[in-house]
Amino acid sequence: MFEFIVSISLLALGGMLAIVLFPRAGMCQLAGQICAVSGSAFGLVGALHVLVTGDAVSLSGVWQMPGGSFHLEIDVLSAFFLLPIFGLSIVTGLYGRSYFAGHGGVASAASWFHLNMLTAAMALVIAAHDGLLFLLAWETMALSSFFLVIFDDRKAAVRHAAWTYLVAAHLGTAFLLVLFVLLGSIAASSDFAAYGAALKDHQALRSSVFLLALMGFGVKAGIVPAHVWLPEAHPVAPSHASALMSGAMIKVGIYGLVRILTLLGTPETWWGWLLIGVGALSGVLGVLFALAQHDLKRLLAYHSVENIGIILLGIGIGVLGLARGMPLLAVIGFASGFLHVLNHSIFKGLLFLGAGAVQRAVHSLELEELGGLLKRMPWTGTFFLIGAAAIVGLPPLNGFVSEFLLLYAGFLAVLQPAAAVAVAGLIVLVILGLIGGLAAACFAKAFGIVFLGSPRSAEASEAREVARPMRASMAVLALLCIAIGLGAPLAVASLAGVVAQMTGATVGTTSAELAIVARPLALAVSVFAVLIAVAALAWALRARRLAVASARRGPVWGCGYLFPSPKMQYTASSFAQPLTTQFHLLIRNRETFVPPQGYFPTASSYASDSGDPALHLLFVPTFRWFDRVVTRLNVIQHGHIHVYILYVAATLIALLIWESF
Amino acid sequence: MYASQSIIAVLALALSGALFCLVLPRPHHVLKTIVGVSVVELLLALNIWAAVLGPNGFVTAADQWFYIDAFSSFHIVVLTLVFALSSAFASIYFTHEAGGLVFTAAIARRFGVLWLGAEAAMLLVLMSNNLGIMWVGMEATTLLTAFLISLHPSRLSLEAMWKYLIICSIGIAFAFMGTLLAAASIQSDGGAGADALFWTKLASAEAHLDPTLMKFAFVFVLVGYGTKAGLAPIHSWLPDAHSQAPAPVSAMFSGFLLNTALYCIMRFVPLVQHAMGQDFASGLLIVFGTLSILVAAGFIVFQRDAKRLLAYHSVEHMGIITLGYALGPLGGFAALFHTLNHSVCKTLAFFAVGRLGQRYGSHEMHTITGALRADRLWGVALLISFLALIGVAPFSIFMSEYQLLRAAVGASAWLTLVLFLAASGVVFVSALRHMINMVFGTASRHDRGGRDGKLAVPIVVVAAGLLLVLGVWMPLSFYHALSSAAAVLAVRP
Amino acid sequence: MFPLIETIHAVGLLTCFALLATSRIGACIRWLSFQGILFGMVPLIVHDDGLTTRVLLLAGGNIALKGIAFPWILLKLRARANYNREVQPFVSFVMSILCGILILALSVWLTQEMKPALAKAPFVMLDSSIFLIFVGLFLMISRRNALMQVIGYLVLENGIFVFGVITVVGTPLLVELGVLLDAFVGVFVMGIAIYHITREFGSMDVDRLTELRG
Amino acid sequence: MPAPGSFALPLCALILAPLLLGIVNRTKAVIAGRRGPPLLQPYWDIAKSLRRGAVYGEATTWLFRLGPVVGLAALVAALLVMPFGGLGAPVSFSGDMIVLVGLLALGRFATVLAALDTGSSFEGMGAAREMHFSALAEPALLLALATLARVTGSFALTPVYQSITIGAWADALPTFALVAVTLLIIALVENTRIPVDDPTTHLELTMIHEVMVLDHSGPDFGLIQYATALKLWIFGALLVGLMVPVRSGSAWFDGTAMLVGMVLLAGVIGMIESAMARYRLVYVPQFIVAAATLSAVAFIIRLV
Repeated sequence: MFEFIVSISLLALGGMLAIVLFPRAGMCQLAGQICAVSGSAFGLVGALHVLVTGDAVSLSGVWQMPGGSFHLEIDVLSAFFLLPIFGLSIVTGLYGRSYFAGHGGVASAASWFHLNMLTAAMALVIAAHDGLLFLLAWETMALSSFFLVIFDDRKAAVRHAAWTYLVAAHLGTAFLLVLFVLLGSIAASSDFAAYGAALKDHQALRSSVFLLALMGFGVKAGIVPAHVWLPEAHPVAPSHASALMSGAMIKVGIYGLVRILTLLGTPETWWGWLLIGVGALSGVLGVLFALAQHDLKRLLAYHSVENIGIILLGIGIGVLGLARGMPLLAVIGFASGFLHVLNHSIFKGLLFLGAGAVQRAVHSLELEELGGLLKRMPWTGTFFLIGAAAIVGLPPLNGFVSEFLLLYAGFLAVLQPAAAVAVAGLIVLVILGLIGGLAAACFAKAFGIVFLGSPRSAEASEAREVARPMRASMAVLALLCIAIGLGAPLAVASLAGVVAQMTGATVGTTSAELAIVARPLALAVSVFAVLIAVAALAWALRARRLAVASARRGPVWGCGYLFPSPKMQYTASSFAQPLTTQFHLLIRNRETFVPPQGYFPTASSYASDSGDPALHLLFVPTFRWFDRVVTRLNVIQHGHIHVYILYVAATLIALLIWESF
Repeated sequence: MYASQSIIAVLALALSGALFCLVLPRPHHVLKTIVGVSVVELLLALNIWAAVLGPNGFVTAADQWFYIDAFSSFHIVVLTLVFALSSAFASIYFTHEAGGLVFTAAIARRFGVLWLGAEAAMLLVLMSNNLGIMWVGMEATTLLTAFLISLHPSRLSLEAMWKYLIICSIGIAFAFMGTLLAAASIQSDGGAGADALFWTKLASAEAHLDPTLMKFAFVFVLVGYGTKAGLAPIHSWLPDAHSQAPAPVSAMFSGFLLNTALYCIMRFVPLVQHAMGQDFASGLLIVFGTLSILVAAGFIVFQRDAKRLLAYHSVEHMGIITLGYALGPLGGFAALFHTLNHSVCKTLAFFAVGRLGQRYGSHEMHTITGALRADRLWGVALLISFLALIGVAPFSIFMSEYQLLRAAVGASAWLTLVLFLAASGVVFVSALRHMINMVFGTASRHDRGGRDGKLAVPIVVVAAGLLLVLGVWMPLSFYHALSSAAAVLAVRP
Repeated sequence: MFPLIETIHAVGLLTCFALLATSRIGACIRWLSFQGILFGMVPLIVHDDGLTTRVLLLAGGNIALKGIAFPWILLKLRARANYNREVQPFVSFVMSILCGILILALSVWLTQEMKPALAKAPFVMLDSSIFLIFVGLFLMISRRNALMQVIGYLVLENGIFVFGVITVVGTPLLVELGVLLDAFVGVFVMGIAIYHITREFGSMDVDRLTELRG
Repeated sequence: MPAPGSFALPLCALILAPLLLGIVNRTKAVIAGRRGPPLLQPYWDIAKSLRRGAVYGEATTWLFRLGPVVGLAALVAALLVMPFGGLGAPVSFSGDMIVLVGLLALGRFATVLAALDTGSSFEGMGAAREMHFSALAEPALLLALATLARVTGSFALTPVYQSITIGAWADALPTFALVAVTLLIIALVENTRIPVDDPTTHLELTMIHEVMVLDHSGPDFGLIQYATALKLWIFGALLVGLMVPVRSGSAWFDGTAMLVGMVLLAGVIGMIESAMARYRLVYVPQFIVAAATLSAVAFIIRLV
């Protein structure tokens, strides 16, 4: 707990210093960075300590606020969720200073202040063990990230995005307010422990509590259709802030859901089904929308929706296992969910940092203006490639490990005689297969269009590799991707504690059950070893051949056309077109297609732009309708004083008559 | 100084200050005077508060004509605080009169007299034990503040002033009817006496109040003072008055005038509950509170003028406070807490809007953009006050609304809870959009000139600091003060 | 002495109907002053403990203000806008009278419930007081002219005054005087407001004041 | 740790894989009434390209060279978990199906990126189609495997295939039949054979796989050709292992039975190729989804 307090105070200090030192941009950048990194490092150490020893640390104090008490507690679950927060915060802190190089004093001061506040608030949310404290930290988190989103507030689109974001956050908070006030009223205390105890003898309330939690936290996590804020907010924030938000903040939503689940005791079967359904929806729609994007960061944001879906699938399987009394299924389901939380924060952070590097080098994230960057930014390109392969779930990287666990759980479920479980397992298998394929397509497009081929714009062709600290922070994450991929058995085994807290079983039995899946993983890793060996062999072979035989550069095959130009390359829209037309019903692509005409066709083009149906079919119409209806209220206040007097008289007479009866 | 003297001193100071303003030659003399007076008033009020929170829990003066308990003393403190802030701001605001308006010495004197006079009247309302005198004070506030609205007579300000004057006079007349009925209700069983209008008498346990008359009385009082408090559907005067009055006056209006009216209503509630049980009064309060919240939420959606927007916010928050009073002791606690938060927050918001209005030459929201870049101090003030206003943590309004929700769930008033959350959601969505467009973005055409003077920063720091501190930490003494004030409403002395 | 009260009651009702039916503002003002004097006399009659100075002061003050001072102010104001002496009703006079009858019925019905509680008060006066209140409201709602709104307000005041006199025995003099003072200042302030309005808008038609809406 | 003997299986896969392509081409030629190339022609082709020098497009990077290597390595690694009918794979563990799918995806991803690296619109086109179809084929394959798993009560490839006996067939005839059709279709799709794609077409605009590797030359192209053969072998083994439920227990007997089955499969593919025409690209997704549906039906049958 000591480390935690130190880290929070360091983060706060960093924010304050940044504000105080704003006249000197360099100084305040330095202060912000040092405090962010050191503070997060402290916090990380503390969290790891809890994870290793496995016993919770807590701190309670007096808090002068009725209906609340000051109670921080870091148990294994909290510690686990602190890892991505502090870990990513270290990396982004490293990254941020060079990313902000050249910004004015006020801008960088504000950004560092809010960045540190965001980290501190997230950490407090995770550590808070009291309803009111939790809400307070939760709102602070939303507010500080709001300021990060509206960082570039001169653009109208950014302002609109920030509005959308805070509205969504507040919508979620409304549900959470009801949730915690309700729990507080039945528990006559605002302490989480008391909640758990009270829920035991209010069985009737459990389902409504679960639904409230799912809605409240789901908005923050970005489940469909409450995901609309995500693709708006993440692209416009500074890239390392996007990394922090997408990598860590939406996980806080998952944490809340999981925390409530631990309080609820043995779940109902239909909760698991609901979670799986929501997860499937979010996963598939998320990746489909991503496929249709041509702004790199929007695309990544939609992938966050997809990955939240995968996480929910895992948790759903776990809940199903608990409800049906299948411990092994539950353990593996939760394990996959938790591991994916960690993995996603790693590779999504990496990808956003990569996108930030591209932004800084080319000053654009519009896919159709990029290309050929792997030649010009080899490091960034390689790291981004690793991140892409990881998020797609390709062996031998970390993404594959968590998806392996999930599919493993799916197969386990499929083998169960009970149809309810088997079908759930089948759904998980098919959905995950589909997601995997589509994600592969999407990142083939993203990486291929951005980094491969030849540049599609002058800026892209003059791109330079980014500063060393930015590269270093990406390298750290990339190495983590590989390490977890090849150290899969260890990674899975280390989940025992946190999974045990979910299932309520002892750590011993849980790790025994995890060992069941760790062994196959070990064999899988050995297969990957062979893979790498064969690849090296083949590479050496072709290298030797080419050493003897000639290797030269020439034009690519242009079907007889001798001077292919960058303009002739495949575009992102065309790459996605087969799939987007396939799922047109779902993603509402607005296509503009000018077909070639005549024997000697001159101008012809294909471009696609995707609107989010949740936005254009659900929210926007609702808001418009509401505006129309409400505006009718005008007639009440039309300025005629006589009628105003009439209101007073009418109210009086109405009341007199009403109470005379 | 003894509390009973300081009671007299508070009133005397306000009145003498008002008269003193008549003889001052220059505008800035007047402005300095009101600042000085109102600050001293604040200190005296704190002194009274401390005394009331002492052992016997109330202070009386002029044999029972003045009676101050925890409830009224809390309101007195809020009142003087709002006046101190607003006076300080007035001294900034009126030195930058824009749009061809001139703050001449004559206008300054009129302002000073009416301003301090209004403060005296409100203090009278809050301190008097006699419901009749309370009514007299209330009527006096109406008459005094009417000309503050049209300080610079113009078509619009006159229209607003006329509506305010007529509608509130009617309301106040009804309130007097209610007061008379209340007095009659104790006499109906022969218990006559010259002290029939004394609240302590009416509220005392042995007083027997006739339920029928009390019922009528409360209806008249509710509609009467409710008009002044701006409860829907009898709030029609409010947006006009707030939008046309000069910013400091608007701040004072929604910062405390409305609360004064609500205070009067709440003085009657214990009597009604004493006469005819819990439900009648709270039922009516819940209806009016919820209705106000809903109506205000609806109107906020399509406002164009920043000050009208704030006016409707006042309607909403008055509704919230009323709702709180109806929801039992915890609700009363929440309501009082909310009263302070709303007063501070709303005054700050009106300051910012007023000052920025002077910079941009209009209160139309689409002309005010990029406030942060046009005027950092007031831009930040606008940002903070709006965020607090729509209930974002870590500002104190979030906390008071949280307490309110607790009360609602405790009273298992589910429908109210849902309506409240829905309405505040609507308010959040639309008010946030307005705020973002005003505060952020590139600044539209505005006048850079005009130094704010050295009072500006302290005002903003005090108000914002209060909002922030109370949002994360409530001093124990403050907590006790609020609880005892809430207890006054439930338990009879 | 009850017949006397009956008479005052009846005449008071008639004055109200007269106000409802009159089209000239001047006439309305005169009816108002007559009504003021009429009801100003009520305290002299209903009290049961001799003619104390307090009662005299009360009656005198009321008669002086409502019978003389206010009508005088109103006439002065009317003189300013000499080009417009009509009350400009929204509701035709016939309709107004019909409404008056409805209002009478309503007020009688409402007072039924109070009467048992107010054993000692003379009931007829109770009726007329409530009736006055509602007629005042009706006048304010149904007449365009600013002066008529003031007149309506004063009728309403009369009603409340009567109610106070007959129900509440021994209101402190301080309170009574405060009430009178407020009434005086109120009319004074309204007068000044009308003065400004006529100057700005060139008429007393308050129905033109509709620029603030929404 | 697997017995050294069990590595014989991947070895002979590595040796025999190109033969399948030879058989396919030979069958087509015979049906078309030509003599056709010798059965061993694929070996010569691969050897020839391996000996050649290479030409690289201006835009290409190291990724272009890495693509074929990874593509081949992934398939070789996949062979480690592939049983051959009754003969167990050297490495077998529950979930090795997942590893198989993952490795196939890896190889595909590498090939596609290599294609995009050229910056030529032909390769881009091919890559888009490849990704499109495989995205649909992957869930179909998982569905088929899941059905087999539910029937046989295990989800490690070796035990699954070992428990597919005559008796099992008799027990679950419709399910196995439907799954077999699914696997056949997936095999055609993944190996881009007619009716999905025509490897021998000469019109780039209609190609899928071939157009992706258009600009590979020399050893890179050799590796690609070899990988193609291995891929056909793997999917063939998946299908034939199901179709030939000979589980006598004697490795030699089962092995020969499987080999015969593989040869037959190659012949069948050849016949299909000469009998059918290529689908229009827009029909291919329906083709795949239909396959998935068959497996879904098969699963539902086994649900109760």
